[in-house]
Amino acid sequence: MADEEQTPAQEDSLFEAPPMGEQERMVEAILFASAEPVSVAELAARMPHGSDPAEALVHLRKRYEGRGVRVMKVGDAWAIRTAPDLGFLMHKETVETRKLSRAAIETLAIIAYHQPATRAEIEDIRGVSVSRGTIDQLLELEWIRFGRRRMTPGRPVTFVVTQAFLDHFGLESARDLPGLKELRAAGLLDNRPPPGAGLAGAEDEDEDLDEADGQPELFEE
Amino acid sequence: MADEEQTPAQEDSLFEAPPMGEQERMVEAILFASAEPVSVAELAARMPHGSDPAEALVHLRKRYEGRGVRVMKVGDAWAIRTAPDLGFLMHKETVETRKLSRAAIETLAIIAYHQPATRAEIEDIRGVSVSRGTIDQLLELEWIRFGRRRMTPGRPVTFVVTQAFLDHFGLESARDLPGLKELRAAGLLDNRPPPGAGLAGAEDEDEDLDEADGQPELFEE
Amino acid sequence: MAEQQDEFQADALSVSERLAAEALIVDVDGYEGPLDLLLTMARTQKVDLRKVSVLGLAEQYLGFVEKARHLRIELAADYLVMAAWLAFLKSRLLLPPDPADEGPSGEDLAAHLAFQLERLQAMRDAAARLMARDQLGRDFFVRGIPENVARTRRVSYSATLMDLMQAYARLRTRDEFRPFVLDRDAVMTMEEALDRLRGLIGHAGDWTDLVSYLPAGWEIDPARRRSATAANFAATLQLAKEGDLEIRQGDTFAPIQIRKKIHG
Repeated sequence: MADEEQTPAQEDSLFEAPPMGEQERMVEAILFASAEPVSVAELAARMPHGSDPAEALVHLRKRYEGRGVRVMKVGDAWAIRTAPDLGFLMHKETVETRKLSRAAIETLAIIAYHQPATRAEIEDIRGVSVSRGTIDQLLELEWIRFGRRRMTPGRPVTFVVTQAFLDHFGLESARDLPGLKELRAAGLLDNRPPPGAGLAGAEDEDEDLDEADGQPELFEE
Repeated sequence: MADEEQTPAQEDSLFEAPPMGEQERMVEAILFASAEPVSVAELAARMPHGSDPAEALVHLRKRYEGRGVRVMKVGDAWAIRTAPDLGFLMHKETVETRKLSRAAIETLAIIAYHQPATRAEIEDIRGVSVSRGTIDQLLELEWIRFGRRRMTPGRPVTFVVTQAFLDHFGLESARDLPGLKELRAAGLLDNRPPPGAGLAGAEDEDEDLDEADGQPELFEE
Repeated sequence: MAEQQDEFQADALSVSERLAAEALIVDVDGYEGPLDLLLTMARTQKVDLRKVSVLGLAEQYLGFVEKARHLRIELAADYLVMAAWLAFLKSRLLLPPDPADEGPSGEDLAAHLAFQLERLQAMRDAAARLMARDQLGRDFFVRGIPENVARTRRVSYSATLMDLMQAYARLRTRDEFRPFVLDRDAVMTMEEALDRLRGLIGHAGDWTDLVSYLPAGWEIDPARRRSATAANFAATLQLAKEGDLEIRQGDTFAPIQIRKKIHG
């Protein structure tokens, strides 16, 4: 990858300044990577001694004429910006992302691991009631959907995760979610045994988990 | 822009797709605006109907050859990155990254070269158990993610490398890992069971084949 | 293994090799386990890993373990397991094959060990080459001013797989400490006991052992018996306080007896 023969960086003026084409490349890279517009003085400070960033900027600016981005003066500094006629392309970029609430992420996790799960089951595991807004939010995000009704008294609806959920979390199927043992191995679970667990080792707990799921299609051996 | 007549045929649009020169500008603007790699599908979704971002990318990539920034393929997405030989100009931009332990680096390499790889396989190759937190750290960096479970007893989870991994190391795909072909030719990437392990090995290999099929973006020929 | 033979072997080693071997022992914490150590030893043979002498390697390793014993250095168990295995391998390699023996041949085992060493070395080299590549944020860089310009605001909620797994792990660990779902049928609340006792004490005019008031079936399972006993005892205290019940206990640890209080 590294271009040995291009090794630059002559601080002292014993060496000639790099050719203008190289200087142009340097200005291009600096403007691209900087988080703020860069002044000519700062360009000069960062480039090899004897460089002429002002002239390089003239060339670079010309090079970008009519392109999808252009080299613009912002105050007395320079930056690369989208060509104004292409601003319409930037629309998708505007999504504001927020973190899911703890209630929502826990509810989602329970549905993912225990699906199909009823509201009562979710509340049982979380130990608190699940607000309507939480479920609605997950439905709206299309990360969960209604599954089949449970054939128990009251015929409660169940929730399952969606393809969009799998896509978002980079999973090929809900089966690929790591089990308790793997969570523990990854350091996500405390290794403390539950009080009074006695001889019941980690293996047993994992089996408990599998059994509690009652979901042969998800956690079958 | 003499490409006018090359405009691809539209199936159902009332409008013609923009000329290729314009499409190239659009791709340029979108890639410049995004810090993350952008997939061809997303480019197509954001550009006017009937556009062919894949072709525009070919032109754009050529245009930036030898410049201060370059158009890079990252998995099935594209990004603009500064030319590596100019890294010395960027000290200001350098982010101090957490130093990875030797164990973490080796684990990462094993996952990259053997993917999808299970924890047991990593441990078999390194000859020691994978310490708590090593996998965790790589997951947190988003350099690895969970792949499909292996269809072997215990159905262990597997790990694969991510687009962020490819982006970080400037790789177009996992196939471009340095020395991959030679290692494969030397048989060093085979999952060779120890002698006397019985016939169990044969079935495993079949499964591995299936796994590889499931990840065309990484290892297809 | 004869001590004498071992000494002889040690003498056969050159001074520098011996120093190297001793350095290995002192440094054993620096190795990531037996395979790592074996790989280091294999490199001292200064040949292509493919041509490494596994027999020589086994002897070198066993010599190393022996020397550690002399120097009273405690080696971790996995080093000793490897030593035992290598001793077995050595005997397989040296003795003529027994036709009645079914297991894999010494050559097969040796070839696999050589493969493991070569593979580990290959992965180390690969890791080094990977890390030597130009890296994002060090050698090449992303756009410094990503333009997220447009003003159409749409809120999207994000969560990572780590968030999801951590949330689940949190819930599951809490479960381990407070398995309320399972507990429920082994728990009797004081209210329940109070309700039951109120109905029952009317029938018993004479002193009765508190234990006999436990609901049927609850005295068998220890967890249920404990819960029901505690709830019943608390309930009797409550009833005594209300003046409906008398309690007595003949001696420390003697059975607790209750009877309905005769009013008036």
